[in-house]
Amino acid sequence: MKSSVIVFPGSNCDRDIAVALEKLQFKNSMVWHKETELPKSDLIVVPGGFSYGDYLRSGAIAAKSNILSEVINAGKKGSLILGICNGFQILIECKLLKGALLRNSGLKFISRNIFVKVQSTTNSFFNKYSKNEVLKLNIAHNEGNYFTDKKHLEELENNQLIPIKYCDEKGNINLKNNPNGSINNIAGIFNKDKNILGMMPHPERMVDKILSGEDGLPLFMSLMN
Amino acid sequence: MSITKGQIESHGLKLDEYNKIKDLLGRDTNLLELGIFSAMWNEHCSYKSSKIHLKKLPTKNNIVIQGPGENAGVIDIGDDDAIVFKIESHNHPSFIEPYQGAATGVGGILRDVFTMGARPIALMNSIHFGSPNHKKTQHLLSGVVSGIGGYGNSVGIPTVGGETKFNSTYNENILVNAMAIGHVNKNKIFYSKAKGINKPVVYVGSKTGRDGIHGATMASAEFDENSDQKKPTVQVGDPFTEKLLLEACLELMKDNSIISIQDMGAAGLTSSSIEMASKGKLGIELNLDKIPCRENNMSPYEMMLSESQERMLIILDDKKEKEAKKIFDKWDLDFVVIGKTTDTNRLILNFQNKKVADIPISALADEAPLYERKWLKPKITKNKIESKDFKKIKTKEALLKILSSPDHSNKDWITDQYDQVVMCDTVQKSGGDSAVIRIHNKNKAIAVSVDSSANYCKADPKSGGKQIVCENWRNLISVGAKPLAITNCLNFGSPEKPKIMGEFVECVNGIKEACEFLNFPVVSGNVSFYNETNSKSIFPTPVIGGVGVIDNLNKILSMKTKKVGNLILIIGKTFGHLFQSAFLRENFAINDGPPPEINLTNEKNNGLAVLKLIKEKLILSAHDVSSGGILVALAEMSMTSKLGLKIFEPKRVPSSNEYFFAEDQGRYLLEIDKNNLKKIEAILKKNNIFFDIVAEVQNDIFEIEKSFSIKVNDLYNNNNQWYHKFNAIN
Amino acid sequence: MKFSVTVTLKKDVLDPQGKVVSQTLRNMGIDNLNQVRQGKFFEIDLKEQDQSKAESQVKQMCEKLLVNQIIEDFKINKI
Amino acid sequence: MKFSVTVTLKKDVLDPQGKVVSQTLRNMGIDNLNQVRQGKFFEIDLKEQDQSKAESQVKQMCEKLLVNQIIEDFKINKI
Ligand SMILES: Nc1ncnc2c1ncn2[C@@H]1O[C@H](COP(=O)(O)OP(=O)(O)O)[C@@H](O)[C@H]1O
Ligand SMILES: [Mg+2]
Repeated sequence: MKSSVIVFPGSNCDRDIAVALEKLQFKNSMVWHKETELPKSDLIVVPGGFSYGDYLRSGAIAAKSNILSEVINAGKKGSLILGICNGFQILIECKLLKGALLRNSGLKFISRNIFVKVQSTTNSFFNKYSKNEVLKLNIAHNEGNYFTDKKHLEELENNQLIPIKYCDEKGNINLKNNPNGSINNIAGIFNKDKNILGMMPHPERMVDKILSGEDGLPLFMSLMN
Repeated sequence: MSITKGQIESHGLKLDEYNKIKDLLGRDTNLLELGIFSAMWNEHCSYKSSKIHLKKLPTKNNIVIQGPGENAGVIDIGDDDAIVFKIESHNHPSFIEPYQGAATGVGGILRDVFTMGARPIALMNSIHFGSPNHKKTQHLLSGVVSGIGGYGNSVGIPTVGGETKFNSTYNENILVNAMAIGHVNKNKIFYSKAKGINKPVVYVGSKTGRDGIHGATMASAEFDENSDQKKPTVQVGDPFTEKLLLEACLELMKDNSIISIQDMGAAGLTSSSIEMASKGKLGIELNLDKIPCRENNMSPYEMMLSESQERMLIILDDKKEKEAKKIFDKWDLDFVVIGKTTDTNRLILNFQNKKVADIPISALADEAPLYERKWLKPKITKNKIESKDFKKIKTKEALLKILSSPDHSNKDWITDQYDQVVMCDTVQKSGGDSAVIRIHNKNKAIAVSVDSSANYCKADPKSGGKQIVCENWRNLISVGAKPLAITNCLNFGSPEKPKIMGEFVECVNGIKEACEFLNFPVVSGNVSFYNETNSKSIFPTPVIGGVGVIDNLNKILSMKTKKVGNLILIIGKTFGHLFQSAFLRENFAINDGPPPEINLTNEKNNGLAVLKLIKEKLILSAHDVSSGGILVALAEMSMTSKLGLKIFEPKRVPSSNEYFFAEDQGRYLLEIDKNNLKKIEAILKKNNIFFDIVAEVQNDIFEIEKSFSIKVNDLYNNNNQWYHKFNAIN
Repeated sequence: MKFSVTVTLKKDVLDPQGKVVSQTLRNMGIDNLNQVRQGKFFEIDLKEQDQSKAESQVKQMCEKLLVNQIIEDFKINKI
Repeated sequence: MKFSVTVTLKKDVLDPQGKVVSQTLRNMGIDNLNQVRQGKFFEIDLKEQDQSKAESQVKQMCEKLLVNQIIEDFKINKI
């Protein structure tokens, strides 16, 4: 399996995701944002961080870069694309995913381990999990408060386009366990064809027992199927 | 135009200091030169009041690669790996504008570390605020915390720990000390000493604006009601540019094109260029027309004294200019040759085809005044308070009072604003005795802890100085690390007051004694004087940042208890010393009396014995006993694991409060498997270590035999409220 | 030629910042507050003499970068 | 009664956001750009008939919460 990680000025989880991918034997290449061509890859990752300092709107400036038009083309052709945290924000800004990521409802940067519940496994990213499984993942963001209009929200809910929702340790999905005010506790969404995933939690931070767990590993294993 | 008395004073120079300048130059200065002298000769850059005392500190041993005198200290942790670290204060700017002050403090210390070729791997901080009841405290706390997070998160360096304390002594003068830790191959370290003549001097990073002009002078002047007028000197940080600068510098450092490199910190272009020349015993000539400026019509004075952030000065191999520029272009950063090294030993500045300053480097650096300030030996209170009353308060009540106090409350409200795990090497986050960071791709780690105890230091500066080094040492050992070296940030009032100077001298003496005894050298540091407002100075607050090494990841320990039925041992004797304790402060508002005594021999023996047990894999969890005594330490272990403890009645001490809350030093709590008790006893006895069994791990309930019991969850709830309530939007 | 651009969230888009600011102001004792909405402000300085040309340029900047039209509206003013 | 408040950075204060935005616009081909500075915008709606009273209330909000006067300036307008 071949993967590409797109690097922007200000990306800072690019090394972390590369380590995770390589641990699972992906042949990974780092692609600088000024490039105009993508190497042939089975998976494209837009990593977390603060591309362009999160200035203007997080993800907005990165969405204008050279390489992004290639990513958009690949996405439209059905390539697998994973946007994590800032990567999710970038995918939203370049309209590969619909909706908006607003300031966290508490107006503070939040970084901690949270729980998400797997809503659907019939896709390329979560097929190694079981439905309703509760995962411990880490979040670290200022703008993870997902918002979209009613119609789109219904579309997301009805077509299993929300793979993970914030919950508590036992899997209860409620307002109390919503860290950022995200509508319907959404932690990640797919596009219609489920080849593009944007998620706020960082699966790459959970692939090592000695750190805080391995709940992110199956996501990368799913992608190898 | 000659310099007036008013100009001299407004530059923070004394008249006799200006006369010395005149003698050195053989003439009056112009205003630009006066500005340059004032920046170099002020306390912050020249260490004129502290230098003779700092010289006493031990700074060398077989693991020290670079001690004080460079941008940061460097130690050897084996296999070509070296750790670069330093702590620095940003107190005054943070009081004026907490977000930007704290943010730029983090930015500055990161540059000190990556200037040396190291990739920063962790950030720590020590922050002190006034009383929670003071009107400014909440605003300052939330601003400082989001500033620290805002900068570190964006650059992508995990903030893994620190300490937060409250005391009315900081009401009008908070402390914000930031520490950065980096990793470098020990054969690829970069230094600031210039070498070679006619080498290009290159300016890289952000453009120069009018920010922070005279920041260094501000840091060396005490506050008064007019401080508000100093506002425009606030610097705004740009963590995005810092990240680019970090990556660009590390990329350039892969080959050998850099001769020397120095960040532009306090006093900006002035101190960086002079320091490089002075260390290399060279001259430097700059063309100020070349300086990349953010605003139009900036004067040479403004350019030389600006403290715009995210800038560096590099002396480059003359053949490597093109390649180097390419790298900075890639990262969209300015890269401009602004001058060259010379053999004149002078600083020469040209602007619009005129020479605007010409000063011998030695006059600025070596001839800076050095003072042996008058100091008074601090009086140590020996008075003992009537101790009958201490028995009156119920142990449980006292415990909950301490656990729910600002200083002892759970700090999640703070640490949730810091990305603690970016870079994916944080093995242990904040909340434990030390943070633990894995060396990337290796089976080893470093431990880091930051500590201070201003109350102890106020009561007895010398013993307080010793204590804080010991506590730091203990914190490193408690996670399984071998302590290696420290950095320190000495926050004090005005050195011109003999009483304050006395506190400083004695604290340094204490630090020296402990560091020498423990073979725990000082490799870098910072002194922050003039922490006073309207002549009221803060408590003496030395902050120690220590680093240790763990040579195998499976030896890392935490304070989290592991299994029901296991025993908790205490190492070290409990005498019942309650003066200066959290128990007296939180329950009786008593702040008198001497701090606990430090016995360096016991400290060392106990620590080494604990390390030995850890090495033999006989310890399952560990926690040092510090503020709050045994009972608070046990409660912390319980809350971390959510397992309860059955604590045994004390046998030897007069009252149970004295036993449970005493802050006697050199003690550790260790969780062990019952089956190993014999083996452990044998080792401890052989090494003459005092120990006792204090508790047994059980489910849910935290209790003292025949005294009280409480659910661990209730302990946690008491411990976890204060910050949320204090910072609730109200 | 200088322009100001104000960018505001569309009416039916949640405004977490405005919400918290309103709440805080109310807690500070301002009890006749209906609501606060927070947006962005830009000051754009162009080397351009022709006003209509400049204006259309600013509009383009808004549409292409400064504004996320899915959630935001904008207004341009010459200053 | 509605007011708009624009908050801008003081003149010599670094504006990292504006800097990146300007750079991006230039890269997008706008070559007659002098500079962009970014600020904040608030729309404040008060239940208050007396304009001068309302205005002084808004001013107070700015000074106490909305504006960091150490680095920012502000302007109030009735809308
Ligand atoms: N308390 C201290 N103990 C040991 N070294 C110190 C102390 N204070 C300052 N130093 C050393 O003095 C040198 C100058 O410090 P400083 O002016 O803070 O450096 P910079 O200008 O790079 O921030 C540094 O090498 C620093 O490590
Ligand atoms: Mg430095």
